[in-house]
Amino acid sequence: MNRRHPSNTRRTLVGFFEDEQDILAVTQEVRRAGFKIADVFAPYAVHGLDRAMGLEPSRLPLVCFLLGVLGAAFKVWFEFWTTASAWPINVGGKPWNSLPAFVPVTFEVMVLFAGVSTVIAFFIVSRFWPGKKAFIFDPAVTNDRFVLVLEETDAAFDPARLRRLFHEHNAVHVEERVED
Amino acid sequence: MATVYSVLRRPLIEGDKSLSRVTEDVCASMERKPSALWWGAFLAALTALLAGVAAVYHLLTTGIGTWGLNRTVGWAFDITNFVFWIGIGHAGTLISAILFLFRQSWRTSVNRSAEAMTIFAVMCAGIFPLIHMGRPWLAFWMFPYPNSRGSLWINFRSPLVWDFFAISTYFTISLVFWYMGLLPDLATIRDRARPGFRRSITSFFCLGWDGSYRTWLHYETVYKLLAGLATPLVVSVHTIVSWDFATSVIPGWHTTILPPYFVAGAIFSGMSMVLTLMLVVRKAMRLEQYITVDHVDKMCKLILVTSMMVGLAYLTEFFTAAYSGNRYERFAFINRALGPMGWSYWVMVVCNVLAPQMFWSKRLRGNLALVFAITVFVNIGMWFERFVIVVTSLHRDYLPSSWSSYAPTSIEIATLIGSFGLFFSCFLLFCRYIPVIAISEVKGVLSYGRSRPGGRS
Amino acid sequence: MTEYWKSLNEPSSEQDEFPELLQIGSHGFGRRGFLKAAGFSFAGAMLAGCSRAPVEKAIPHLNKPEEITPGVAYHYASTCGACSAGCGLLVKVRDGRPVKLEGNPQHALSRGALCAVGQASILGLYDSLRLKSPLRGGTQAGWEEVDREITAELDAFRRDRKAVRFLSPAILSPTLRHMIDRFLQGFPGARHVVYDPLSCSAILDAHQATHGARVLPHYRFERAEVIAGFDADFLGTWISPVEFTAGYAAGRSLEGEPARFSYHIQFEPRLSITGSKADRRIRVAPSELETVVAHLAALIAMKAGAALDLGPLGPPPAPLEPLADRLWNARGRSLVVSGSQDVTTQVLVNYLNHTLGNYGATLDLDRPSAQRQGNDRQLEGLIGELREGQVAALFVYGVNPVYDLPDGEALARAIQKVPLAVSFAERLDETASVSRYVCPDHHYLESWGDAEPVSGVLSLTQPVIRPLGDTRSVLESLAAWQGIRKSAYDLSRESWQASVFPRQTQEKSFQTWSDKAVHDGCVEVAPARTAIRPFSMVAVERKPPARAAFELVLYPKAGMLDGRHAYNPWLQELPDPITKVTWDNYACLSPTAAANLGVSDGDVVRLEARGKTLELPALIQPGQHDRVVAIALGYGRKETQRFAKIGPAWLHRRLSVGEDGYVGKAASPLLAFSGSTLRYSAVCDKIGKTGRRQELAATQHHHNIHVPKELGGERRPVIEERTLEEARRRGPETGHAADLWPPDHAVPGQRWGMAIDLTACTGCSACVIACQVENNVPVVGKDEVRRQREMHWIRLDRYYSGEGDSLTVAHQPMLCQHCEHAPCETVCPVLATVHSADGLNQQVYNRCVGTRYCANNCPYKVRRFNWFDYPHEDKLQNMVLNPDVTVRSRGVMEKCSFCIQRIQEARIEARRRGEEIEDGDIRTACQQTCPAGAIVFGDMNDPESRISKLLESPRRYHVLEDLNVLPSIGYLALVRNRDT
Amino acid sequence: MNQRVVTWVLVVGLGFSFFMLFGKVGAFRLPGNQQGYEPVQPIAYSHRLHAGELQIACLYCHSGAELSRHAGIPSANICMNCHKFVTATLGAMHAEDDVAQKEKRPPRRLVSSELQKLYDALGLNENLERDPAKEQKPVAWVRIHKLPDFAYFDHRAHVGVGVECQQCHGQVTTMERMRQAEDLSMGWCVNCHRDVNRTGVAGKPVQASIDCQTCHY
Repeated sequence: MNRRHPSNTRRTLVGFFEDEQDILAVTQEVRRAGFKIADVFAPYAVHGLDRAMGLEPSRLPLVCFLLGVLGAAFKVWFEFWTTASAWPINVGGKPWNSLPAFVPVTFEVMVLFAGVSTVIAFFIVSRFWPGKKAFIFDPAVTNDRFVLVLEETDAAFDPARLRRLFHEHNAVHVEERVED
Repeated sequence: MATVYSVLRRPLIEGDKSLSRVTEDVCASMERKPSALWWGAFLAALTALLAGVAAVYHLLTTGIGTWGLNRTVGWAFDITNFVFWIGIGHAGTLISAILFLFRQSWRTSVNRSAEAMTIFAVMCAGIFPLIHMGRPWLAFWMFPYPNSRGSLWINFRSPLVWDFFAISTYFTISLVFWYMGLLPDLATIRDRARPGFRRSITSFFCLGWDGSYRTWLHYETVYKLLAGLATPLVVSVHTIVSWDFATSVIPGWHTTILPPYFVAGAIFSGMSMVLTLMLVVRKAMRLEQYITVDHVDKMCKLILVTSMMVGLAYLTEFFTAAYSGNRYERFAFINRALGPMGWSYWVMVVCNVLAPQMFWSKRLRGNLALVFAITVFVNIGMWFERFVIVVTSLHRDYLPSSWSSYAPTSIEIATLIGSFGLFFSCFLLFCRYIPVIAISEVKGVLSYGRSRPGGRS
Repeated sequence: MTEYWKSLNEPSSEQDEFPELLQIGSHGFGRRGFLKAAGFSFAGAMLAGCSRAPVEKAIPHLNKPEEITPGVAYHYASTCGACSAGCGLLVKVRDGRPVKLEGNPQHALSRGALCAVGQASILGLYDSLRLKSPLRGGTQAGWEEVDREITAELDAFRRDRKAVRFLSPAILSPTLRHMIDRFLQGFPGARHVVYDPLSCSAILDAHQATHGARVLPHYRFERAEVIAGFDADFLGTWISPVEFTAGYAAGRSLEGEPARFSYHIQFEPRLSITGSKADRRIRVAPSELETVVAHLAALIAMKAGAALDLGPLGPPPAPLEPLADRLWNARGRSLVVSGSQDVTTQVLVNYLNHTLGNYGATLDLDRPSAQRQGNDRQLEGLIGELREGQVAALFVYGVNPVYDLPDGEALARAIQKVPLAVSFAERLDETASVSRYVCPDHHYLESWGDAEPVSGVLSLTQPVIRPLGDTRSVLESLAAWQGIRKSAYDLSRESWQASVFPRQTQEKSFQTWSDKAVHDGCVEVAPARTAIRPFSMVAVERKPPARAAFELVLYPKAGMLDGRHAYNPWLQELPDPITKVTWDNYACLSPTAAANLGVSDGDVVRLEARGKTLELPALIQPGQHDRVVAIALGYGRKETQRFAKIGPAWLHRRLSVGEDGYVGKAASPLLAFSGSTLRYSAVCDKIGKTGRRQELAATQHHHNIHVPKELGGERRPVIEERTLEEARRRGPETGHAADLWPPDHAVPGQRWGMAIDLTACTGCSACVIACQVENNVPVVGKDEVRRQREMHWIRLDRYYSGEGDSLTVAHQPMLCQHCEHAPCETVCPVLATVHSADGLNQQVYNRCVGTRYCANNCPYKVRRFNWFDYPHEDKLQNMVLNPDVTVRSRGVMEKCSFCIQRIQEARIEARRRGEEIEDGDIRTACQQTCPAGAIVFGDMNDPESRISKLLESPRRYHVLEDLNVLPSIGYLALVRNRDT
Repeated sequence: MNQRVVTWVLVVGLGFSFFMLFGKVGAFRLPGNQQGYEPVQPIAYSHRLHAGELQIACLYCHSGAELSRHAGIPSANICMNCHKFVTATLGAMHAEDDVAQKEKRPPRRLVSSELQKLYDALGLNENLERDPAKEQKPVAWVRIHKLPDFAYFDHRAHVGVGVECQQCHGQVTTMERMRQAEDLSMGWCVNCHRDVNRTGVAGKPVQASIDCQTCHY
């Protein structure tokens, strides 16, 4: 993701690869070598890449769980309130509080809340909104290119060595970018 | 490049595709001009849709009396069609969610179109509960909103309310699920498209997808979560639909077996509808290498299994009726098979239980024309299953004095045709403007079944 | 809410979602008079471009009558004019409009009950096709000129002694009878010819022979312990069915003190209502009837040791001996009745009743009935005269000879030739349209009058609304032509003072007497003297029965009678109590006969009798004699043309009338005079299929209490039947099933419930119409009934079991059972049907969205759905709508509400008066009208109430009790006085 | 800051939808709500004057309220009970009397323009006697308080237990022209019925049913 700082310039080293195995390998090595991986771009979800990049697992399941529970709780309360408390009406002689009958709707509402809220949360964490202008390294990223982006943070950063590393893993193309 | 094929697993995608090739193949159909075949099909579907619209117009302006219903048979085509379409709608989520959770990677070639089908089917289904109301303009009363009637709420004990919530939830979740799956592919199209309408529209809808792996990580998680939610949902929806009948007091409706029976039936009909469509799509859109004979074979097996489940349900119903010692129950089922509407029962049995038995033979499973025919049969049979349950149970219930018969009017038939028109128009548009195969997912399983020694050498 | 004034053309905002009834303002008809009569009223008017609901005008009286409070219903006693039985009425008037007829409990004969026809007759008042002014040669004319011309011609006839004839049915009104006599006195040789469209002439002739007076005995079924009916449908259409049904039920009440149960055997060619109730029923062809009676007479004579020469008689049919024993043992407590038009048979019946000592006990000759006075011999004579053109002046009142009588065309031509043919018809019927003058009479609710149906029982008629048209009471017309200009009111009072007042002793002053009489509606006075000599047998000459392959029986239907009410859509749509067919007549054939002829329901058959042919759809009628084809009278009336387009209009609508534009076919051409009486049976020369089909509009399609043989054929325990012995023994108590749910719903106050006695119920269907009138139930038309979408809230399920002579019939009124655990309530998504605190199952029309789920889930299938907006264009007819009941719009469910509007009214009135609601204060429409008293409504929480007592009866059971929906309606098992 | 924008949009959106759901929806005016309806009447009759100043009891004119479902609009003859004598504003009539006394002549009858309409309606001549020549035409008042046709309201039941007229019709005694004070919605009815079951009416306990068929049948 392209976190840009308008104030100071940002130098990145970008390597383009063509194969799943290559990108996995190079990412691991770069990380072992202790360089800071800005991001990796891929046309599909390459398995194991998250471990290679050393990413934390997503915390979205938590959102899903909480909102699901919230939805269910709200619905149970609402159904009880409307049928047994706000205006109790004798329906077919059924008890005021017909809990079993409330289960189906409760379940549906739980799923609805959990599902929709998770997706919304996903949009928020990955800063998605309709019509957002995407930052594209290379249009082929959504087709058949894997891109590894390294940020030049400190003096230890050695472009030459990295270029070599990249080419060892059949990088099709390596370039340095300066943004301001 | 030298590729070694695994002896254990045949590749899911034939023809040794490269990543970009996949993109090409899938997007091709969207980028070339629509074929005459497509136009023909689309116009046909549109005509059917218009017929339905006309029928519904007459219905809304004149009254439910334009249907063949009567004091005894209060539901017939309307609810039959509703349950039928909802059933169809189940395959999509099943394939994309349940098979996903079961790590059935072969699903990737069909899940996109199956999900699309789900959405369109649920749309068709949703129409019927609405127009079957005597006063559809008051349908919003189904929703519990604060009102000036002191607030008068709704009856949460009514299966119809459950239905209302189930269907709307199911539709929303399916839509969201489908859209999620669509995001990366939209980005792909965006990046292929020349500047212009297509690019702007796709880049609007792909929400600025950039393929960053951090996004991919969240994306995968959400996809798993949705799959996890959709799986019980899909089961719950048809269970609730079945409760419309199971919670009633009408012999033939009031049976505890209905929920599993309905869910099995739904998967059954959905699968066969998917297969019907896929067989056409893979031919028409030259996707034989993505939707392979292997896929067809797997789905045929699923159909066979579900067909047996349904058949078992039919038998069990009769057993319970006979065993119950309840004279009304017993009569309901004898009447179902031998009564004035027995023919519909036998149509159902032949199409749903007997026809699919052919799938035992691998050779027949390979004969695509036959498979196509059988899947069509199954769809017909499943429509009649619902008809049998709804109508034959109602038309002769407790008091012989109010027994009656039922025959559809032209309006009802036109409405049914119209719903098919809607379904196919939507599906054809989908084939035209949206990748019918989940590009990114297929790419993910390209390597499946082949291993490459150390990349390019 | 007085919604009945709003206009139809309002936008349907959420407020106005029910189609409105009446916009009197825009309706010129009798507006002035009406606004005065009608109380506080709202005239709806649209305000163009108004964002709010349309502006309504409220137009109060200028000078409000003291005694009327707007919005309060008043009841006025009167007499039913729908047929010649003369039952008592209480007319419910709301804001100047009669809206409902109820029986008058103080009436000596009908005892507060009313039949279907009576209930429906109120619609005649609001019939927009009623004549609104006199006609001369078919064109409108003024009374003055009509009077001038008629009197002028009459004077001429008087001078040159021309024949003047007055044709009428049995006239119950002493005043009118007196007036006619006075009118005819002026003309030498003038004659008053009386005929009853449903003739009993033979009975009167027989009494002429045996008792020397042409009288009709007053039958007292309540006193009879053994009843032998010979083709007399006394519970259905014969003479005075309401009174007879009440008496019959009284004689068969197990709850009464002491419990009594008469034995009833019926000999008849077709299944009649009466036959359906009989303990033993034997099918007899019309031609055999006389023989059977003769056999019985011989047997009784033997027991009496009297000599009776009946010529050669074979061995008596099997069932007759036991019957003879029963009759003999019940001497003085038995009753033999026959509807036969054969004088010989009737003489034998008189002999039987005499020998059994029933005269003076179960037959009353001192207070004879005036409900039939027809003399068919005279009628035949008159027709002859007409044919030969000897009649100069013919006055036709209350009958429709051109339709009623055989070869009406000839009669029509004859009447056209009559120089002065005057009809008093209310509508332009077959006869009126060929008469030169039509001087329309008032509807009976518009006029003063009286009736003495049974000698000594005077029942009065008072107007309850200003005449809606420029019509005139026949009394006034006749008076006017004698140069007397008096109102019907004065004329009636004069005759009461002269001829009735003297016959009573309690009251001294005429004024107080007449006030009380008018208020009560019915007074008993000393009977008029009639010279009757003691019974003396006359020689009977018996001719051998003409045995034929098929015999024709023409019968009146309970709703349609002789067709005098054919204009009435309610009666047209009333399912026949036996066949359950509406909107048609048909040829009834026994299953065997149908099988032989190879016809099934709906096959059109052609039959020939008396040189006439008639084509009708066949209907297979169990329990009918195998050599009999039965056809209902009263159809194919001119006035049914109006029904061409009745019912909702939509793509596949079919018309309610046949190709000829009429509802059904006229059977009267097949009638004939024979042996001085009009015969309703004949030899059917030919009968066969035509190959065409005509689907009948029946409301019931499976008729048997058993399910079809091929599907198991087991009996549905819907009807509980007991023999008399079983019923006397205390039956098993029906235990209350266990309940899973907590008792959340206490019913502390009243808990409304109903008990329906299947033993009493005859299926006469009066309740159906009463409910229809009370609750604004729409008429849907033949096609919709054919599609099984009739709207009646209460239906009468009729079940058969057995066949032929062993056929048993059960009638079961089926209406909303107001279940405590109502399955309909649970499934309604929007709470449109829920339970009330007093145990009612409420249906809220304005909340209903019309999913029909409730109807599907109703085990009794008593819910009715508004498939369309049923037409309410006839604004005059809309005036009959009950202002206290919403008119339901398209797309909503409706059903029996236990007449909630009556419950509310009673409750509010009681509260206003500060009293408690007494048991019996609230009577549902169906209960109120039931001649048999089979329906009892009341508070089940009150241990003293009648219903609580009835529900403790060992006969009590609930329909589909095992569903544990806990219905609020208990049925009392059907008891028959037989051994099996 | 984009993310901030997104977050805000989402928050506001959710907040609004919740408000729509559970906020006071009753505050919005719904179709069919005629609250505040105050049409011009054919005769400018003042409830303030009659019911307020002169303190004429409501039931004197609306006598139906006790006996019938309708309170009823008084017929013209009720008006004439007073307006046989009172033909104009009291002040004007007194003034005329004084002048007449000074001038030693019988006072002339003054007739106010509004009352003239009443007399015309009854077809009266200048001496307030029925003039057969004149046609009688009932006064067409504009109806204000009306319920939908499927709701049956009964004045008896309410007046009987002592519900104040003002409770539903508002402070009539202050209204120059009659106005619909309450919205007459079902909620309004039901809530009152609920309350009186707890509080009772004028101290007396009452049971006001909230069954559907109390009003709908």
